[in-house]
Amino acid sequence: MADDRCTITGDPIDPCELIAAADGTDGAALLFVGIVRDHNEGREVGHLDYQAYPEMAETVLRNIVAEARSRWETGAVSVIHRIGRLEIGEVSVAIAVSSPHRGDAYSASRYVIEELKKRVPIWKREGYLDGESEWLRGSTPQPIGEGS
Amino acid sequence: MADDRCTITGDPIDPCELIAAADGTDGAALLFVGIVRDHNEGREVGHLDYQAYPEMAETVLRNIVAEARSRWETGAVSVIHRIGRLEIGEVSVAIAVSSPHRGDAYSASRYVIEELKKRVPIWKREGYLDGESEWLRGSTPQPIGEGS
Amino acid sequence: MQIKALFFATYRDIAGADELEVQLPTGASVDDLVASLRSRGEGWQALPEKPAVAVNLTYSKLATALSEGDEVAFIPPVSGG
Amino acid sequence: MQIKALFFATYRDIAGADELEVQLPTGASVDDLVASLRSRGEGWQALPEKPAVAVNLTYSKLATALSEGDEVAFIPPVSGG
Repeated sequence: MADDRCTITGDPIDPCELIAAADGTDGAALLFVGIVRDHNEGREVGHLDYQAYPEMAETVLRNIVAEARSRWETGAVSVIHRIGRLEIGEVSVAIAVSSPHRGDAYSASRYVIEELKKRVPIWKREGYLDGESEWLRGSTPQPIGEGS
Repeated sequence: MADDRCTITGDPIDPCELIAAADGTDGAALLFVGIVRDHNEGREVGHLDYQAYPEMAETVLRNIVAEARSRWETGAVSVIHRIGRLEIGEVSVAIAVSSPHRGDAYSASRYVIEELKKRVPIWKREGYLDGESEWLRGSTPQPIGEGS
Repeated sequence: MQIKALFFATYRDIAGADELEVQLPTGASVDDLVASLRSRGEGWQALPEKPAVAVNLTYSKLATALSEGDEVAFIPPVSGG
Repeated sequence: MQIKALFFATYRDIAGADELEVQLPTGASVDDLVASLRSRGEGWQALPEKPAVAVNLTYSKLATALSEGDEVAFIPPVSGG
């Protein structure tokens, strides 16, 4: 089993650090990077505030990575999600997957980001340029799938 | 039209350099990295030699990127492929795609690597640990799709 | 028994606190905890009758029976990524 | 007319050179170029009768008519990535 890493952090994310984990065993590495956008649903965004339930977020991330591993052949999988205040252009999330097979790397990477958005207890409040701010309406997690 | 880049190079590739092109307009960036593996089809590989028809390879890469753009919404797309002698663990190819929509980033990235392997005039000779070397049997490109 | 209730994002705004210690009769379920909180007053009606919850870091059904010291997190719709 | 033929990978091994200048009658096609090369001797039989080719950087059919100065690249199965 490769050296997985699932982290919630208040520090800036360096996505390059994640890709460096790839080695000569796997032929493909895929890095997904989520970046704070300057707009959403027609409103101009000035910054974001992310809040998490950190202990649970890391646990759910580890579950998601384990599920991805059981479906596809992967080497190391690393997921980092930032919390706190983020400015436009900053990295909110980075997911690195290496694999002997590029198809598996794409599938596993996509699975992790989709499930992360559905299930990981993290919340985003958009701060708009007009001074207002609002928690985003997101996905309601279901008990099924978390083993209860 | 974003600032695309399609390059064949004899120099080592720094994949991080590519991902830095993403900005606050696009919410997702995806970086695919191909890495020289230490084995293939049951044989232990010591190094690879890549040869290209460079002018044409860059032209075909630009066609592929244009096709990806016409199918999916993408920001900047960068593709770098290395030629010459590569050791185990070195990066042979890197593809960076940014997009407002992560689904488009995954689809466009996958399209570029699959078409690259089918159509770009680059050849790989594996040098085995037993001292032998062999050009890999690859894909035969078809005139259709290149506009002739 | 004593239960620790955690609140995040919009639910934190409703609760006016990150966490609350709540006394419940032995054998109470998450449903009972929700009812107990919603009965605290006007503002608490904004907490859904059937919110997503995690008991001790795991998403759980509202029928889940609670034990002394359990940590119940109220999870508004998530929006990470 | 004079045509520049380029060879890569396994085809370079067959040709024994990166490129060759080939004289062909006006109006000759890529097919004629292939036939002309294959008639050069024993070793050239290893060049397929219907190889993939690119004329002036574009993958082209074997029936393509050539013009003075055209660059015809013989493209063995590719294996980039």
